[in-house]
Amino acid sequence: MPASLLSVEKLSIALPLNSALKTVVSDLSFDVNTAEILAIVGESGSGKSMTAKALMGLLPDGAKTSGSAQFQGVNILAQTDKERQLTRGTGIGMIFQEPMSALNPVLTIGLQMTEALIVHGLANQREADRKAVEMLDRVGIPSPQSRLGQYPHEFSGGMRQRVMIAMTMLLEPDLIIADEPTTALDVTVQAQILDLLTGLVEETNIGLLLITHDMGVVAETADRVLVMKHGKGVEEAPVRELFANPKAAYTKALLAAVPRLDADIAGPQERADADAPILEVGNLKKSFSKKNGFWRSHATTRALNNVSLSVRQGETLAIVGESGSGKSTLARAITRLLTVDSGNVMVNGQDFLSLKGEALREARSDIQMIFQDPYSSLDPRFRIGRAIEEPIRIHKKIGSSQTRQQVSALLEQVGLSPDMAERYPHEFSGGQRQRIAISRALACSPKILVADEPTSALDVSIQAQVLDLLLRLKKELDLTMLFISHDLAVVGKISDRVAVMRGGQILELGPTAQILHHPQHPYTIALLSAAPKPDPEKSQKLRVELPLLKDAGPLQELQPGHWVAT
Amino acid sequence: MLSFLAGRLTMGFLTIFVTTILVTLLIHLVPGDPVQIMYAQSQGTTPEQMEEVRKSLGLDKSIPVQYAMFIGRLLEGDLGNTIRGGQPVLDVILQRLPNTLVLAVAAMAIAILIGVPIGFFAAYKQGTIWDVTLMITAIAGISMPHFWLGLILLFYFAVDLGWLPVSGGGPLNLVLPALTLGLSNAAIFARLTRSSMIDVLSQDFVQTAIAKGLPKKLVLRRHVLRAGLIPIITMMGLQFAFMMGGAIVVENIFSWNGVGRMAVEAIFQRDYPIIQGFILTFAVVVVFVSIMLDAVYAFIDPRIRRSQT
Amino acid sequence: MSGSATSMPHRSSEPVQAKHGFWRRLVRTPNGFVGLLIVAVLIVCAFGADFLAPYNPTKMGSGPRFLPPGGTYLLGTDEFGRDMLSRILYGSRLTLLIGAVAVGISLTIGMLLGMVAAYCRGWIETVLMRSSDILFSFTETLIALSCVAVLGPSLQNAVLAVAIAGIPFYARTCYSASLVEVSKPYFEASIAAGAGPFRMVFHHLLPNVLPTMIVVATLGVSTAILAAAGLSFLGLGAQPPTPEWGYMLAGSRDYINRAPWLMTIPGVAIAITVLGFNLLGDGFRTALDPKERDR
Amino acid sequence: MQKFLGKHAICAGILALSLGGSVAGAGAKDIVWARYGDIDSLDPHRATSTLSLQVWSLMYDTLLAVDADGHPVPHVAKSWTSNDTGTEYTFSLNEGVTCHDGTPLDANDVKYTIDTAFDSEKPSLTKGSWGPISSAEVIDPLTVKLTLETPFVALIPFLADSFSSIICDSNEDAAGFGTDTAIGSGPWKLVSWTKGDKIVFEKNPEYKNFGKLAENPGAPYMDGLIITTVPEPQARFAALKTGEVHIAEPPFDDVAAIRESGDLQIMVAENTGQNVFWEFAVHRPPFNDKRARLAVAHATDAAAAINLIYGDLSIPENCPVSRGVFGNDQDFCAEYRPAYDPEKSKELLAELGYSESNPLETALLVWTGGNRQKLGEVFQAQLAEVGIKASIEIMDIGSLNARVRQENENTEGTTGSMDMMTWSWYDPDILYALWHTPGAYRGYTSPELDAILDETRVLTDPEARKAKVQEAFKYLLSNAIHVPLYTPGWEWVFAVRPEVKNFHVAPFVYPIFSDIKIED
Repeated sequence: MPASLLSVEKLSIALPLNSALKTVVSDLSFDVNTAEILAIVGESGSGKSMTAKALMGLLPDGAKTSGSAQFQGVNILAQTDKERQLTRGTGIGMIFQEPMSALNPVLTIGLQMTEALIVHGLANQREADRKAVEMLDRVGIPSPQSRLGQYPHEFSGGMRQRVMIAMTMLLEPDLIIADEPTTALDVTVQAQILDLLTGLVEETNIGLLLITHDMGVVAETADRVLVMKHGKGVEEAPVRELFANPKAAYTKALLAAVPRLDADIAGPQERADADAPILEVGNLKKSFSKKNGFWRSHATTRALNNVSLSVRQGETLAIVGESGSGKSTLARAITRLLTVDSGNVMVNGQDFLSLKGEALREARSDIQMIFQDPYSSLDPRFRIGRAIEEPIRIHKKIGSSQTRQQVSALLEQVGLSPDMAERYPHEFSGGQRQRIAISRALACSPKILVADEPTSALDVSIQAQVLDLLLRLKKELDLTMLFISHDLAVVGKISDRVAVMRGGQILELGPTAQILHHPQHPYTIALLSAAPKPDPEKSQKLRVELPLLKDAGPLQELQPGHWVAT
Repeated sequence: MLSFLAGRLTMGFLTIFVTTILVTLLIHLVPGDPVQIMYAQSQGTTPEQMEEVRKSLGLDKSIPVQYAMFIGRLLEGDLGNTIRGGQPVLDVILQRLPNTLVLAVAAMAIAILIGVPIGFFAAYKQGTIWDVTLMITAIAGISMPHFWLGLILLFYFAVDLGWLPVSGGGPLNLVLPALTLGLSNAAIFARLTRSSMIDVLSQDFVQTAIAKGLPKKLVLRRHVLRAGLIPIITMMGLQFAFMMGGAIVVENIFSWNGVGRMAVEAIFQRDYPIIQGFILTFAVVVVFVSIMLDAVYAFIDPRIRRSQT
Repeated sequence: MSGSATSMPHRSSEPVQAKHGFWRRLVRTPNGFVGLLIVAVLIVCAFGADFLAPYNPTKMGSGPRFLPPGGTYLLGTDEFGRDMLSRILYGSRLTLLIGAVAVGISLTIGMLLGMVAAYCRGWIETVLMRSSDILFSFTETLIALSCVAVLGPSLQNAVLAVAIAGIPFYARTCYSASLVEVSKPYFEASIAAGAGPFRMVFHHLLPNVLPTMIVVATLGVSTAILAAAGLSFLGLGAQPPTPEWGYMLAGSRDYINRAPWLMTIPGVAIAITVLGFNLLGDGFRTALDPKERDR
Repeated sequence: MQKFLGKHAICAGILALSLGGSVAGAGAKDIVWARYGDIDSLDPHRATSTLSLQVWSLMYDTLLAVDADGHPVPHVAKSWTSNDTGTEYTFSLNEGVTCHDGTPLDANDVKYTIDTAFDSEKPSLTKGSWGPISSAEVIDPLTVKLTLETPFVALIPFLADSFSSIICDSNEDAAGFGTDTAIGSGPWKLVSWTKGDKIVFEKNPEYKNFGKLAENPGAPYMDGLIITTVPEPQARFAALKTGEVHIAEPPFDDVAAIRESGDLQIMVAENTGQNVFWEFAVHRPPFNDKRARLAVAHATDAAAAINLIYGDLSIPENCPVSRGVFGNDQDFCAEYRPAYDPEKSKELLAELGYSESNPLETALLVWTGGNRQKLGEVFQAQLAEVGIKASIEIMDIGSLNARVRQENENTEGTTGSMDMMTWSWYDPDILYALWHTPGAYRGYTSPELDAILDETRVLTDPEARKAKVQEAFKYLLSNAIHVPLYTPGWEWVFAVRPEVKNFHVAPFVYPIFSDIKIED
């Protein structure tokens, strides 16, 4: 066993809540060694972030800690603020989740990077500048010299996280705590940042405490793993051992819930009645102009650039892409929640986009939507029974007792009890709320369901349940589904066909198995290679370089049903 | 930044444009015959002369034509003549405007110098008895009517104690009105600063700065104060407008010879050309100040200064 | 840009809980408690003036002139021997009425404009919000003054002026509160379910912006009371013998040497009333939004 | 000031530094007079307010002046003659009167003044008061002849009032006459006018006084005169106490205390000509009925009301023109003026069908300032005693004039309108302006009254005119058209610092500063 860099013993944390203390972490013990990456993994509310904050001394006022955390022979939990100040940065550095907000927007990168060096007396301004340039170079920021004078908003999200890492590394800490450092980033950027972090750990022999909720990230980066649940350590093991042979029931359940890219794919269900497409989207175009002050600026972004696709009855088509790819715009355009510049959407052979007034409202019942955030998906002032019956009231003129029966049936359908109809949304958990949102979407018996990242705000175990529910409902009700997601593994579990989008265009479209196992477009290939695989045995450190964003040519059919942009 | 400022400038012009329209319409909204009301104190005015006046004001023409006439005269710097005394309105206003501006600026300075440090301190001591006490004081300050506070200050400091002169336009006369106007606005600034600072204190970058091992004072001074002051600067334009509005009341109490006192007198005297001129002047000053502050804001906030479009 | 797709559910404000919890939270905040107390006392004074007031507030010679506070005439008498306590009590009725009517008018119109602008978007939004921005930059005092200049001085006109002057503020506040709601998925879900404009605005938007607007309106009552009292003080509002506090204050200036309480009492009354509504508004804010608790 | 500076020098120094200004104060040899408002114009043809008139009287001269009783006496004009029909007046002027720019004041200046008053493009606001003058003729530099279309006996008293201030013809070429510059020939010479704030005068060393009510035959003793505007009565009072100001109107309520303490002198102007009276909208109910007007008149106890508000500073007035004005006779008027008699008032109201449940409702318009709103409140309470419900509306004098005329022109409706009207004039000819068809306010007129008033203008014999004037009084009083309340009513009380000697006020509230000596 190498010498332990940080040794946490029986750490408990209690936070003030309504003039009482609520324990969020209890009796947690773990070690971090030099040149080692320890991942703490857990779902929301597991206390993993609070642990990180406690170690940095960043807990909110009034929080109480007990236990000890020996860092280089000193119990940092018992330190005074002044003493901690000396350890912070130079002893333990920290990287935060949101690179956007973790950097001060009104100070230059150069100042923010060098100020701590100067305060700690490690360098004068000139040396500090030189070191900063070196470090920026090292983390892969091009032309670093000129960027010292720039402000955070002039960097992209990934670049900002690199700056953050460089800033932390500059102080040459012995331990870095990274709290969900890639959660806010796209998968392709996430892969780069994770590679950078693991590379730095190898080169400099520092210890890294990585806080994450993503088993894929754990598998790809960690040496050892600590699984947390409700503030307690559930299991601690070397990464391969944990994945190969999880001991705790919770770990097993967690691993089982993680969708895998290499899992069996149902494949397109060839139906006997290969009817005409129920949804046809033709040449949709939409651009947003950024409003700046009073004038409309001419700088426009094309969110949808000639998008066409069609979906057949009972089919699930997944739209996959990174942020800014236009996938959500497409969903909102199809459901007419925003107006497109041109193009058409045919629902059941009827031009949905040209409808107006009463006819439009009538037709809306055919195509319903589920949203990402279950918290805001429901009107907080409506009892859920009222929320679910609203579409029924709008569309069907039936008696109130019948309506009530229908609401009960809908609730049962999504696995909730009918007597919950009298409750308000805030009385439910996230997963339950998403179930309610689904039942509301089903209330007016739609033919098409558009689900915009319906599970990405949920913990992985809940995600699995919701995906199962959607699969079941689709079969039971013969629903047609448009499933928007950034997560290829989730898509593999639920969809028949996949369309890959980037820059407002579809780059590749085909049966799910084809896309996931035999991708053709370089972007799809890069996307797949960047996705973290929740299996340390298979984790490949070899990435495929992301192709440059450019206007793609028209789609060509390589194999039957598999289209790729030229 | 340029397009940001161009946008603000356009908005400013639009404001003034709309004001000119409202000001032209003002006289038509007056119940009764405005000319008769305006010349009520003149016994020598015959109906023919009233007709003349009506013509010279363009009241016999259609509203668009009147508006064109008004703009035409405005561009020549002619705001018409006062009803009482027949003075050029522009002269009357320009002679007093500096007084109001001095008052508003002095009050603003007091409000900022008192309010911002208190707000900053309360945010820093958030949740403590200091914070609670200061904020309750601030609410009490906001609740204090200007006119009452002004009278109390006037009677106590000027009349009873005789420490300060009660009339005239000298610097010493400025003390009480500026204090009256400044104190209640200081309370507003204190609240604003506090919530802005608390916002900033909860930002991740403050945690980053602490995690880097920076001393608390440096974090507060460099990271919190700078970022926290930006929203306050954006609020200053509006606050200045409120100062100008508050000056109307305060000037009347302290015999401060500004446009606010002039306006109230004009309302009593139904001297519409002065009222029109006053509203227009107010708009121009408010627009000008807010554009200036927007420029400062655009310069201070790098997110705007260094934006591409 | 942070990938919206992957961001964890952030602090979303927990919606308002049942009414019971709301009032309990309100009285638990020091501001809310004191504010509620003051406003409750005011309401009692206003409604009970007929029973509580020992004398006719406008009757001259109810007692000797310039009697200092204490004794039979608890708050003393004014220059005409009218009982100050009775005048203050009836004044509270007037003050609350002024606040309620002015805020009622500006809140109703302002909310309607704000909600319509947020719901309709497009040019309607631009026109409505730009014009209210313009008016807002004029400040309430100037708008109120201009209105009185046109309408002529009287209490009704002053209230109307204050009401008109308040519209841009409520429109703006309601607009930004509505924008937040309009962009939430539940709103879009209802549109997608085929709900019409009326249902969207009055069933979904209105109940959700109402708490915010109640907070703003409570604070707004204090602004309106101050503004109306200011106009009366300048002589542009209430006319004699109305026991309006601003007017009483203005009329007592001449007697500062002889009877300083004549100026002190209405001033304190205005300040306490305004303080009460400010505190109550602050308390409402805290009680309605736990996130705001520390603001 | 001195004491103050010593005590708070540091504070003052900082402020002066930070504001870059100097501490403004009155020089040792300047008189400072504070008033509640500013003048409207320096041009005597462009304003009518008492505030303006008082200032004109200091910087301009008039052909005639008044003596202590208010009778016209020679001033710039050393004598005058008129023809028998009273249509031609010839004035011979004193020699040696000079304008502030050094030019002599002669007949040309008088002609210039009259010509501008009758300028067809921009006539004087007081054109009507000048009478039917058809021409002004320069006979020689010291003789000027005025020709009238019809006789107008009020011309002589008019020429003694500052409305007829002689404007030096050198003003014709001056840019900004009336707003920035003004050349007169009075004892005080304009230095500057900061609108809304103060007017600064220096003494006119060339001044010669022929007839004005000052003992000083020449230039004022003090170097300068500053007239500042301080609207707040208590602020004026404070400034008086600290010595910032020498002369100012005190808060009425503090007059008793001031007198008692003896710190300041209280001066009350006499023969002000000011008349405060009830005036009614007579072309619609209820005040088209004489009984309703009488009910109001009988219900008002002016003596009690003014005693409450002004103490002994003001006195009840029985005649439609006040003391000091031709024709005033308290005993004569008392016979016809409806006396305070609430029982009689109630009877009249009952006769008209009013009762407690159906009160006579009326608006009561009051001119703002000078505690008149308080007085209005007292009258309101008195009227309430007999069952008249009056709602007070306070407004500026200009608005009041317009509103009263509007009310008179409005013949619809059943809600009454009455007002506490205020007029000051040096001659009963004011009654002609007010009550002769069509009437300044389009108010009460009748052929009978017109005939009486016509004669008051042409009767050159004083006794005959006096009889006619009193006939008009009788008509107005017994019909309750013009119900006099009290006199004086505005800007007539002066508190004077003890070191200020020889300040006095001429009839029609013209303060005189020429005699003032300020002791150290």
